[in-house]
Amino acid sequence: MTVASDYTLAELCIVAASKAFANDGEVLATGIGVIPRLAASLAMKTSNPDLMMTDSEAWMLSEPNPIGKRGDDHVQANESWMGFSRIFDNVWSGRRHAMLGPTQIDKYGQTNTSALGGTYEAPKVMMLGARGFPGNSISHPNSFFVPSHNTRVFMEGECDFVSSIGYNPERLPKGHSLDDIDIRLIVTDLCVMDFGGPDHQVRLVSLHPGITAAQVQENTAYPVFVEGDIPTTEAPTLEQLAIIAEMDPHNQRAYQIKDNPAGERG
Amino acid sequence: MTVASDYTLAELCIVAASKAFANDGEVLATGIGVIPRLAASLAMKTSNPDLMMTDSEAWMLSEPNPIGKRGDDHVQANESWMGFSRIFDNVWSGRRHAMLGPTQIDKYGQTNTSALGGTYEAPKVMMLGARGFPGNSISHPNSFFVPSHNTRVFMEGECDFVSSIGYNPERLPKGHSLDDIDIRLIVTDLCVMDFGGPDHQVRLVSLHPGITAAQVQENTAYPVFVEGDIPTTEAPTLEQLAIIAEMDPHNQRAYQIKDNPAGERG
Amino acid sequence: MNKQMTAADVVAQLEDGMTIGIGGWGPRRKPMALVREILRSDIKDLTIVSYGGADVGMLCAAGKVKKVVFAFVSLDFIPLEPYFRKARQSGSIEVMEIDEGMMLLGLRAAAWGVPYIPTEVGLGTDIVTKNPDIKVVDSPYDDKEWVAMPALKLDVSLIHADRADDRGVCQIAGPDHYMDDWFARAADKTFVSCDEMVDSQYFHDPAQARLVHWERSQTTGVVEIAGGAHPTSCSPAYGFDVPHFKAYTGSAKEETGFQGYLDTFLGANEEEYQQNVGGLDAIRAIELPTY
Amino acid sequence: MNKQMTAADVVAQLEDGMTIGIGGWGPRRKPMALVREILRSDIKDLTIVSYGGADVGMLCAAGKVKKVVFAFVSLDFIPLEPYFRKARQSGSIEVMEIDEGMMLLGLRAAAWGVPYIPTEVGLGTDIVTKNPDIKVVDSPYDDKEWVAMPALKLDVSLIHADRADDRGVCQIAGPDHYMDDWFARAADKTFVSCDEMVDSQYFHDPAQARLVHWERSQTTGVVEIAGGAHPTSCSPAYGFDVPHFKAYTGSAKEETGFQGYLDTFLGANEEEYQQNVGGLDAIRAIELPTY
Repeated sequence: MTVASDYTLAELCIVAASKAFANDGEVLATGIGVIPRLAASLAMKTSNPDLMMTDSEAWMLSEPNPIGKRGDDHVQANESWMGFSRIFDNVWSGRRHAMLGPTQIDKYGQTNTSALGGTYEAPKVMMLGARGFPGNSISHPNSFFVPSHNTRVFMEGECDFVSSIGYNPERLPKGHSLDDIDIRLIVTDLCVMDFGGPDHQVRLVSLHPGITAAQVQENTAYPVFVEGDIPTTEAPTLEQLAIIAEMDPHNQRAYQIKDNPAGERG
Repeated sequence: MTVASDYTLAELCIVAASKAFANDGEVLATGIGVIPRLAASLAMKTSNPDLMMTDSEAWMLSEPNPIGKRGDDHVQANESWMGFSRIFDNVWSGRRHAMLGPTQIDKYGQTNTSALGGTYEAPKVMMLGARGFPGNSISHPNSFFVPSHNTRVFMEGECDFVSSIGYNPERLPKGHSLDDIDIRLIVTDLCVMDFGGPDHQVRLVSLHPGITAAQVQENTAYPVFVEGDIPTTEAPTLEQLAIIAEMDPHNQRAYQIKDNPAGERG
Repeated sequence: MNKQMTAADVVAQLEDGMTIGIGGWGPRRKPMALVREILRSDIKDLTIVSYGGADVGMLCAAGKVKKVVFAFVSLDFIPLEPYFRKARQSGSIEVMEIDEGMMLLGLRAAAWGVPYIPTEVGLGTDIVTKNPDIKVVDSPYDDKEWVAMPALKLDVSLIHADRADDRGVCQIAGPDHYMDDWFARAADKTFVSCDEMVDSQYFHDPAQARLVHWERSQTTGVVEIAGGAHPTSCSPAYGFDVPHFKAYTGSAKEETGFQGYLDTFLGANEEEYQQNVGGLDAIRAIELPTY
Repeated sequence: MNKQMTAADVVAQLEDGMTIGIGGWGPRRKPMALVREILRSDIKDLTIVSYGGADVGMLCAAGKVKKVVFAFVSLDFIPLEPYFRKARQSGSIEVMEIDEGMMLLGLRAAAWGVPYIPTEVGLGTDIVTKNPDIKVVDSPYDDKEWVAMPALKLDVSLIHADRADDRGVCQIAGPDHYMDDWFARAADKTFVSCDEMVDSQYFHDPAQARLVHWERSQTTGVVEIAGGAHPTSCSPAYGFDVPHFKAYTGSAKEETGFQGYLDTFLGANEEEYQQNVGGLDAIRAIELPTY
């Protein structure tokens, strides 16, 4: 395992995000978007071969599919039918870990994928809708990927529309505990965070090379818990880069973070 | 359509029972046992081609299967998968009509398929269990076939265990009306009855050839409503007998009523 | 019973104010020819229940919609449906915004004839605060509260299938039938457009019958419209039409707006529509997407 | 993760007092080899949830059962299961007698992590009067009362499949998987015996993968036992053993009773059992029933 000296920030994020799945055991890993999907694929091919992934359509796979057009000789490694209706049997079983990119993430870890500004009846900006966020957030672990860490995403106050439950005591349902909610990693273009601070406060886990804790705090509208020396996010190994390249032969990862910066900055 | 002069009581019952399905429209007809199944098959092939039937395993058929071993050249006319789990989607939709043979039928039309005598904790005779009777009875129309009309089946008092809901005001669930319950025909070796008497009293609809209303009453432990001249159950036509023979090539119908009597008795 | 009919026959059975479920998912296997026939009609005030795509967007843009029950409205590769956004942002439609799985539960509850199914989904989110009609209930078996996802009873469902016979046996041959079986079961009447009418014998093969996901008793009428899912996909027959969706999305930024889109494409009937989009052969030639 | 194990390994994971779901239906595709391994063990006080056949009868006869959750216990062609009858008639077991569909709802509720699913099934019958633990609830959406069918949470499910790979991908190739997918999903641990272990590549063919009805994450262990469903059927491989079931039923009328049956057939392990019933080839030669 040789650490790479030359890698992109996207690749760094993929490797960092893949750690979210390393200790999951046998769960359905759902990575929405190129970087989360590559993160799940990398985990399945390295740290956690028990992971389950779909083809993003109707089949569970025993080997992840590379992203984008695949050659005619590609044999998709189906292992069971997994139409969208059956996904929910997995969601509700809790045996799933999703990594998604919400538009807003507030200090409680609540997210918004639905509507910004205005009123709920006539929002200023209508987005996707709640999608599966309400169910994901209360049923199983979730991680987030944010390609541009800024105070519009990590915003002041509470989300305009709360699509997913977080560590907000005021919204805690009867009979539930905040510990029932399981937000894992937040991987951004600046750092890795989690909600392991005091009282489920957001916490800095590692800083990407060349990034400072001050930069993270500056781009986060609420206090980030920083304790002790914050390690640098681990650089990819050559082996990891090779697998990423294999899983992303058309280099779609180059288009996920603005200007596709190198992994080592500053 | 030529009326047959020579037919068995079983065949008479099949034809009489098939009338239960004639005006059902497009519903799943489930006939449990040889005579109910042949009744449904006959209806599907004559009076109601829109009926749906299964192969008693996992397929819905566009043509009913003959009973018993079929030749190697038999092509089963599947039209959709219908595993047992999917049956309940049909039951609960109400688009089904079942014809079954319970062990007890009380004056309310409640039936028992579960336990006789003793206590519920230790019944004198344990039978099948409630099976699907609770769901059938509250979800869709039901008819009954009784091969031996006697006062053990049509018994005094209330069923020892009530497997299916009937016209018993004391058990009527909140928000329901007795008219929600839809018991259709009761075909026995003596007669055809329904629950069309006053206040859902059991009513004599037709008498099999050679049977009197007094015989029916004598073999029923509760009063049977008899109004006006009771017609004689219609004899099968030659066409009907031919279809029955086609659907029952091994003559299993000959073993359904004790001693396989002729249709015209007395 | 021969259930074959025309798209016009289907729309003749719709009424203002109905609740209509639409099968498919985003840009995938939507009964778009039936949607277009609604666009050509004077039907209005519809409540639409859908895993929404351009079906929802077009009906909103055409002023047919009073309310949308949705978890998302998206064209997938174009994440935000342009005309649904406009309708939401102008406040011109009511909404019941729920989770994808809650919609499935609501359809199942309707199919099973029960008033609701309990779920924890929605708790702690604005799903419960923005939908006062969705009740939270106690359980007799624990001390938690549960969302009572109400039955989504549909007057009509519209679905696109690959094949059907004239008695209403419908086959979805693609890898996923989405929630279409539940849309069919949740509705009083279900109308199905299909790419191909086949003889009933087609389904005698168990491998074909396995792909029939609801019973013919749930199908009210079938309409043969080859290519009828365009511009959405009908896997494995054809993909969704990326350039067409781009033109559709682009029209929302032009002054002529949706009317301009309609003028260019809709036509007086499906034949004209298909001519306007390049013909049936062109539809059938659209490559399947790679995910 | 290699999940292959032996029947003895499976029974080693069972504990007195557990609630165990058993897949199959009456005399069809029951994990009988695993049931036999329980018969050979000292496990007791089990609560069994089953669309019951000889699995339930044998466990009752062997004194393993505290309670049965059932809608029926039957051998189909022999309608009344002899040893379940004896157990019921002697009052030696507790029961929760429900409707077939209620059991399905209870398994689904457990699979979905909800406390109950409302249904009208059971209203007006002795299902509700004889089961005080099953509550009747009001709905927030109407004025009716509804049976709150409680989740049937299972500690363990036992299932027999046609094929599995060593990671726990299980295939039921017969026309009906009954409710086995829900048994697998409702249980904390699911152990599956199968007629044949196959390589994972076997499932790459979509036609084969379609017949995999739950995910490997729901499978805890797999045991290869060719003929392991005997004397029940494993369609399309073999039918149920009519003479054997007649001997089994007959034993209940003999003085030696169930012990006589065990002495004749059970053996110290599955190899001995199969020798006692004529060998694996004889099992595989049993004709499928015609319904």
